[in-house]
Amino acid sequence: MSTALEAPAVAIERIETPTWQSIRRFAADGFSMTAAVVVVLFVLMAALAPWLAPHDPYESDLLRRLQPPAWMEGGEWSYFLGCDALGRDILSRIIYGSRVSITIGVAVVLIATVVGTVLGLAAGYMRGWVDIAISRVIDILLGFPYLIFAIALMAMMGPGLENIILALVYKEWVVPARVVRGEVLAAREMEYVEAARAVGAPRFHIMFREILPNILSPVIVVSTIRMAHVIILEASLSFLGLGVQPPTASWGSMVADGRAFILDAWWVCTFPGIAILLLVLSINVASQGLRDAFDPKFSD
Amino acid sequence: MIEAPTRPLLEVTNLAKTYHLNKSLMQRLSRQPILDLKAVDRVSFSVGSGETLGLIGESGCGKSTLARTVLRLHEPTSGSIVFDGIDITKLPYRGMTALRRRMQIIFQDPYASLNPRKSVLDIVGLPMAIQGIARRADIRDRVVAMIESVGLKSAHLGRFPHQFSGGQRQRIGIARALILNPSFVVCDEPVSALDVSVQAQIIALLGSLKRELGLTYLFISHDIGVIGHVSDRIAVMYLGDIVEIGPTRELLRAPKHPYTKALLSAVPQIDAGPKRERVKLTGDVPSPLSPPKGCKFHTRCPFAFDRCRVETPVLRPQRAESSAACHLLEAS
Amino acid sequence: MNPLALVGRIAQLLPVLLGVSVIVFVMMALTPGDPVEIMLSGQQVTPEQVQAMRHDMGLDRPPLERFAVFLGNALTGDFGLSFFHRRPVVDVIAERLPATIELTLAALLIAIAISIPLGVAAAVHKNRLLDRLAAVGSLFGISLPGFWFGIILIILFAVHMQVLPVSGRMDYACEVAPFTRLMTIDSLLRGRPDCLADALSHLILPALTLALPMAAVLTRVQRAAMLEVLRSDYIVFAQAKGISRRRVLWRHALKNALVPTVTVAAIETGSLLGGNMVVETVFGWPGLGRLVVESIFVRNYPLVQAAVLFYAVTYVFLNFFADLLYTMLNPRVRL
Amino acid sequence: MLRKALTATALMITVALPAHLTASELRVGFTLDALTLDPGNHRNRDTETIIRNIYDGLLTRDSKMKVVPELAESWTQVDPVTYDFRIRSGVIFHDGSLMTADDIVFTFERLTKDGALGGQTSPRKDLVGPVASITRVDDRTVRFTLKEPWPILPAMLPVQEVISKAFAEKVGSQGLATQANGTGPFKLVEWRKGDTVIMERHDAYYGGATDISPVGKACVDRVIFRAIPENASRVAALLAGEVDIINELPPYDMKKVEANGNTRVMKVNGTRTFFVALNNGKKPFDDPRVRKAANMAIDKALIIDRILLGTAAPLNGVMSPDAFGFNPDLPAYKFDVEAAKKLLAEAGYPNGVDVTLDAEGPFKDVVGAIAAMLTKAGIRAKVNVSEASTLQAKWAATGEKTGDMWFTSWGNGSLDPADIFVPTLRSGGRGNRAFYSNKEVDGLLDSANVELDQAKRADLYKKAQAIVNSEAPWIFMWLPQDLYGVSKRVSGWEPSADSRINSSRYLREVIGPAS
Amino acid sequence: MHSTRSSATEMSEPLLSIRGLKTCFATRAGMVTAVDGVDLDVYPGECLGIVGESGSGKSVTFASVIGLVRSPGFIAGGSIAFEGVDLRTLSDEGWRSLRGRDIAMTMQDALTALNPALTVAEQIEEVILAHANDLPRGGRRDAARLRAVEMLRLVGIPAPEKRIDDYPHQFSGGMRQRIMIAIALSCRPKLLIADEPTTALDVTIQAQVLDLISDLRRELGMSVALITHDLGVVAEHTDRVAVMYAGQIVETGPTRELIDRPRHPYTKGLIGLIPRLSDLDAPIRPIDGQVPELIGLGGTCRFYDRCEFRTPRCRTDIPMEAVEPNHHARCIRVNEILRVEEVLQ
Repeated sequence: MSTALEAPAVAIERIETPTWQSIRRFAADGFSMTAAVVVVLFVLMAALAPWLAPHDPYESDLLRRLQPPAWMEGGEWSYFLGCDALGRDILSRIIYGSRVSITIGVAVVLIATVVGTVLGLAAGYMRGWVDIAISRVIDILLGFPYLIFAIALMAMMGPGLENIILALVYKEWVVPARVVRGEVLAAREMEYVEAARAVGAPRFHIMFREILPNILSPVIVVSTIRMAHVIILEASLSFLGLGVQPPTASWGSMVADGRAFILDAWWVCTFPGIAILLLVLSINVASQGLRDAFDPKFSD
Repeated sequence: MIEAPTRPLLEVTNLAKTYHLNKSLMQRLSRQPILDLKAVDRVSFSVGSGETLGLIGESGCGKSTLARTVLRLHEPTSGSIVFDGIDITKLPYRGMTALRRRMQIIFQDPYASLNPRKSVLDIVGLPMAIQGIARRADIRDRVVAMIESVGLKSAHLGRFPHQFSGGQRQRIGIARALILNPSFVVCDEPVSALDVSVQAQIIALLGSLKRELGLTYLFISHDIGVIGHVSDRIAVMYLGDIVEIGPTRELLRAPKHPYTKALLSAVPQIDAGPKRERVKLTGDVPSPLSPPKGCKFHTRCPFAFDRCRVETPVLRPQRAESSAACHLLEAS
Repeated sequence: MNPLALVGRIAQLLPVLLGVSVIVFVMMALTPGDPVEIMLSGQQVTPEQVQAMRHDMGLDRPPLERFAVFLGNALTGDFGLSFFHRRPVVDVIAERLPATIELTLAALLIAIAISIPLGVAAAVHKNRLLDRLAAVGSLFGISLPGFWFGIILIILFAVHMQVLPVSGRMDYACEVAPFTRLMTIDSLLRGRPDCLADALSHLILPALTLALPMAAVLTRVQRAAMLEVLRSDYIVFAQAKGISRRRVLWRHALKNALVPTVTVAAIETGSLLGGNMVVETVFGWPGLGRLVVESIFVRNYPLVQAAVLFYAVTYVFLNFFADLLYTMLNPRVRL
Repeated sequence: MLRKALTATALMITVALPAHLTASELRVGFTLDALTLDPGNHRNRDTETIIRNIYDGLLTRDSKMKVVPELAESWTQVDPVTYDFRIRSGVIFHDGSLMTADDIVFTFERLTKDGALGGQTSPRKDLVGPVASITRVDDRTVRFTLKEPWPILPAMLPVQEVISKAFAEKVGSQGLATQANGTGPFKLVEWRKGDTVIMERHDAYYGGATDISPVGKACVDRVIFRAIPENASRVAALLAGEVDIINELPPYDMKKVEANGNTRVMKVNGTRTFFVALNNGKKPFDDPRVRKAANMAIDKALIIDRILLGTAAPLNGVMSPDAFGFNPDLPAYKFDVEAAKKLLAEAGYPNGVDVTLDAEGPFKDVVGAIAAMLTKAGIRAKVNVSEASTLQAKWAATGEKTGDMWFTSWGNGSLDPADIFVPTLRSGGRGNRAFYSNKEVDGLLDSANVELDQAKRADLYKKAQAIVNSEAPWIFMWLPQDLYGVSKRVSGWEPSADSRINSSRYLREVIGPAS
Repeated sequence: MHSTRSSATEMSEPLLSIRGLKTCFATRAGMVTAVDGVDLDVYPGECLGIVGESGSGKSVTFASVIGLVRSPGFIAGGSIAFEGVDLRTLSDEGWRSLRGRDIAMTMQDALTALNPALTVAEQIEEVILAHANDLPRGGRRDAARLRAVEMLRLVGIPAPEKRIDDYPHQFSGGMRQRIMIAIALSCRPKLLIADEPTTALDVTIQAQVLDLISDLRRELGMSVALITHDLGVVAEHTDRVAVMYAGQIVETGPTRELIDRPRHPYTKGLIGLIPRLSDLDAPIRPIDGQVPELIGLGGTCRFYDRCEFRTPRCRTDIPMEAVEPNHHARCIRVNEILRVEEVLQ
């Protein structure tokens, strides 16, 4: 019997997992797909920066100081978006700057999500002192204004890419942890969890095999939304002068540098700002599409 | 004390389950009234091997809590549970695991009880995987056999719960509960979420499976019609207490407790012909958070007298293997 | 409102405040840089004077002792002297707070004024043009980097059009005797329309910069809540009663749909209060956020500690306030 | 009264018109707000600039930085450690009380006695020098007795302001922080913390220092200092006519200020020396050849021309050309990349060397250019931008001395070498960022410190400068000019090298309301 | 028990007359025809039961009547005449004045149907204020309140003048159901649509609420359309019954007659699967199979797949057929089924 049944039983039917369905729903949504494509383009831009950038982003030429964009008087097509105060090509710096934003956005959200999910699961499922301890830490961290916390941490650790990531992660994990904890509290009362307990499933199995797959989609949705947020936070930190080390280009610090010249060299801070807006907007649109696709009950 | 007609498979003595609703230190310190919900209040009964004990009661009477506490899905507050001669009241979670092969549960909600992210194969095969009693390929064979015996097709194996109707989902739940060959199954309102025509299908299925596999059921429902048809004996619960328990026919023919009488007379009957004398109840079910003193039913009982408001009646044997907890019965 | 709930909230606040104090203190203690050196940078000073100043600031004591002193004093409401201002921290914060509060309230008002009608209209006209526009608008809103948007507003309105001032809070020529220390309100109270106009012209750009992202969030919340409410049975039942559509919408639906918006608004206000240093910097707004950031840079520990504690207390109380509003709007919930 | 008049005027004009055009007043767009109004309890130059309009000092400086008497009529140095100050009579505080010698004694005792500020010690104590005692000799004479000779005492006295003893005792140190009762040309009207300090004319003003003409009361009714920290905003405020004077005009905006018909740029040599401190105690800058190579690698002229737009004077040493004892004969290190490379090779670094260049955020662009130039000469400099406080900790004389290079500066408001040379280049000096140590230089500086003959003293410093120049402990950079944007409605005002904006001293001919 | 219909209603004109009603929902999966060609009359003073399983279209039919089909649903065809007026031609204002005054509705779960954020007083008074023209000027609010208290007393809320200012959540489930009924009846409507009025309630409370509706119907002389899935409720409380299956009415007739002698196989099946306490040995006979999806139906009897009487002739649209003057069924084998039934008995 077993040999006879093995193959055909499943082959008869195309299996559509819920996740796959969500992905198909997402792909069918033109608006969100466009946004996702823009996000992918930004990622490609970051990855291929050395090949895409028309100039060395660090090459300073004081003779080109504050040269306007190509279409303005005094502009040059090879310096399409003009030059900054050190005569560096703004377009190239924007292209390189995407590396900082994307690296930090992805790294922070990834680490925070993993940490937050594990802690949220532990707090929500185990309850008791584990929950009390984790929830207290969450409460305390929530009491801190985000930027002030990050600024203080940056002052403590000093500038640098890794430190920005750490400074943001230290508070960012609270977000997925709270989401996960809430979802777990709801999920652990579901009958399918009781069903697993009724057959003696160990705690670890219930947390990671029964509950986790079911709460993953809100977590993914929240993570993408937070990624947009984190990118703005990094830019804000860089804007306040606590970002990556110069001459590394970061959009936030480019805006900050350009601020001194807003009275006539408006292009210096306008274009990097548009880059931030575009990337963050795309991520937000895509994550909204993701939410609609993964959680159809929100879809209207 | 309430003996099952056959060798008891499950014996429950003075089982109680209390939920502390405001247990944070601060709430206690701020001297808010302590909200203790006595969902199950020192209940005793037994289920004989091969028997179906029907448990009926209105919403919030504690019947589901009782069922889950019996299976140690919830921890009992006091009392004891003996399953097949083994006292499982204090067994640790891991110690319970082996026993869980023999006691299973079918849930009410066919939507919430199946993990939406798992295929039928994973859901029905989970108990075997957890219990570690079969290799993967064997699990698959066993699952195929099981789902076919509950009326599904082997082609459904890779589907996900959302691709099934309510009735089919309930069949999956039944397959999961029965795949380990348990001897004792709690059916927690297995049909109340289903449409009438599907209800009948599931009741029929549960009946035939019982006969085939020699199962013992603790069958919970708020529908006296369903209970009447599936049970050998019926226990009636009101606000955490069993107020009457007895053989089905006896209990339906000649209910003793006023609540049982009211319950039976309230059920709308499709048949013409002589109606049961209506015992009309007034008022609402009191909150389980602050149950009335004395007999918990006295606030709605048309026959209540002074003693009922003070003294809590205990379950006493009546004629024909029935027991009921009512001061009236004692008097007569 | 149950006074015990208030007691409970305050008790709940204590571990949070303690935790926050510990973290701030540790962070400050681990941060390199000496406030005295920073103050005296590039100035003539003898080592004895440096020592004297360190002593005056209590920096010569071991960290644990400093923490104990800080906690002990904080309990009595004494947060010490601001290193830099050489004045009590409480005074310095109190001076800056009204500006921040005024900005935050203005932003909150703008956000609410935009989001509630827009969210309701979007929900009622679901999937129609207005809804689509609101959706696109709110996506833009939440994606706007505030520091950049503020600069763009300055370029547009202050530099190019020159219709609004570049920075600051109020023209100095407007002498309005302080009462609430919120310039707009004081101008009104003292009957100075000219000053009110001036205060508003200073307020509008920073408030708008802060308000737009918040309005975006609130619009989405309001719309989602409204949609959910509009689907509920009680709306159908209300319609079945034959009462006017306006009443169904604004009385039956909105009262319920405001609950999540109010909750989110209160919590957002908390983050607004603690997150506006960027906008304060851009617009030269003399508020608390900028002061705290400057204080971190110059290692003005007492001020940073006190300000962060203040933020934490505010956060907890805003949550409490949100719960309060929640109970008012939703009688099912009792605190 | 004034308020009433103002309101009346305001009512006459339409509400839409900005109210500030109605009074004769001077509005200063200033980088910072005052931290406190207590003249004795801060170490902040900007704070002092604001306070100085309310409080007068015993002495002051003219725009050429010459020290002249203010509240004092004259002073005499009795011996190396004793100075007598003759006090002007009839000076009235803002509250109408008469200033006496007791007020002066009180002021300086408050500054110099430990714990005199409500238990704390004034952070300005050092600025008064090694004072042994301050005594009232008679009603009009106060005597300063020093523990040891300190020739710069008169040069330092312009930065201390005299307060009223009675007032200070009444309001206490806490009160002085927010209230003011000085003898200066302006009275405090209102301090909107973090934003604006509003002052009005002190009508009973005695007229100020007699050596600075014209003498008399301030001619404007009011002076307003408004904190506008953002450069762009400050410039925009000037261009929009919201303020009359702004300080720290960014060089880039000079063109615009000049182009605007109503404003102009005013410059004055500053007192702050910029340099790149090289860590003399550590490879590779322990070798003078490497340090010289670094000096030669920088095209100072290009940076000054392009980034600073010509608003700085190149330096070959530590002193400002305006300072006492400046040595004009120091040789310049010529920009020569090849020579620099050669020197570097000679020093044992034929393949160049990797170093870190520390700097604070505001100097990012300059440092970027410096790093690029150094790299071209083989000194591959990686820029590390940090906060001032972090860098100060890293480069503290007592620290671990791990840095390579730091683009930094040292101010010298007194324009006396004692205030810059000694701290930055004497062994163990508090500001000796380069960890430079030369016994000979130390000896010269120590002698100069106690030398009372000013000519001899100047010679000692000149010698020391020559040594330092030849050893190149720093990359010598420049002395920037202080740039001010000034409305053409303001006349008769000149910027001062000490960055002060003393509204009374110079603002004799403010044109009132623009019509 | 109250099963005999008075001859008066038999003669009179129907209060509500539905002809060929078709209500559709545009869903992602396609057009769902929830109600497909329903003809139904409600006579003055009668209690009509509408019985069917979930998805049979019983609720949507009456949502169409009161004009509250939820988006994305819409009425695609047919006519609904109330007192001779075609409701489908009504303006918004016309609907507004009809609802609550002429036709009122109660819903399944009072907990969700009552607005949690408003007091009971407000929720009753607003109906009265919206419809009553006889309230004294100036004292409208007070008068409305008095009437609201009266209504609460009528439905059996103890101490109504005290409890009227409470919020819905402060009442028990049974009391809430009574309040909802009070709201629906506060303007003395001619027709009450009671949509599953007791499904959410326990049996002992259910009995109380159903008795209340029956009593009030007689007292106020209104008609009631009682939508339920419980044949027992139908048997005890209605005069006439319509059985719905998959969007169609399959059988309609006087209650007792229909239950005792069902003509449609589905009705017969439905009755067969009710567990009877009076006869525990009577087996519960399930109907095999499932309700069909309501997309793209047509061309066949909708019960075809599950019918034990099916023949190839059933593969066509089946019309309603009169089996007795008041008894109609949608089956071509009505007479054979009757015979089988008689044989069995």
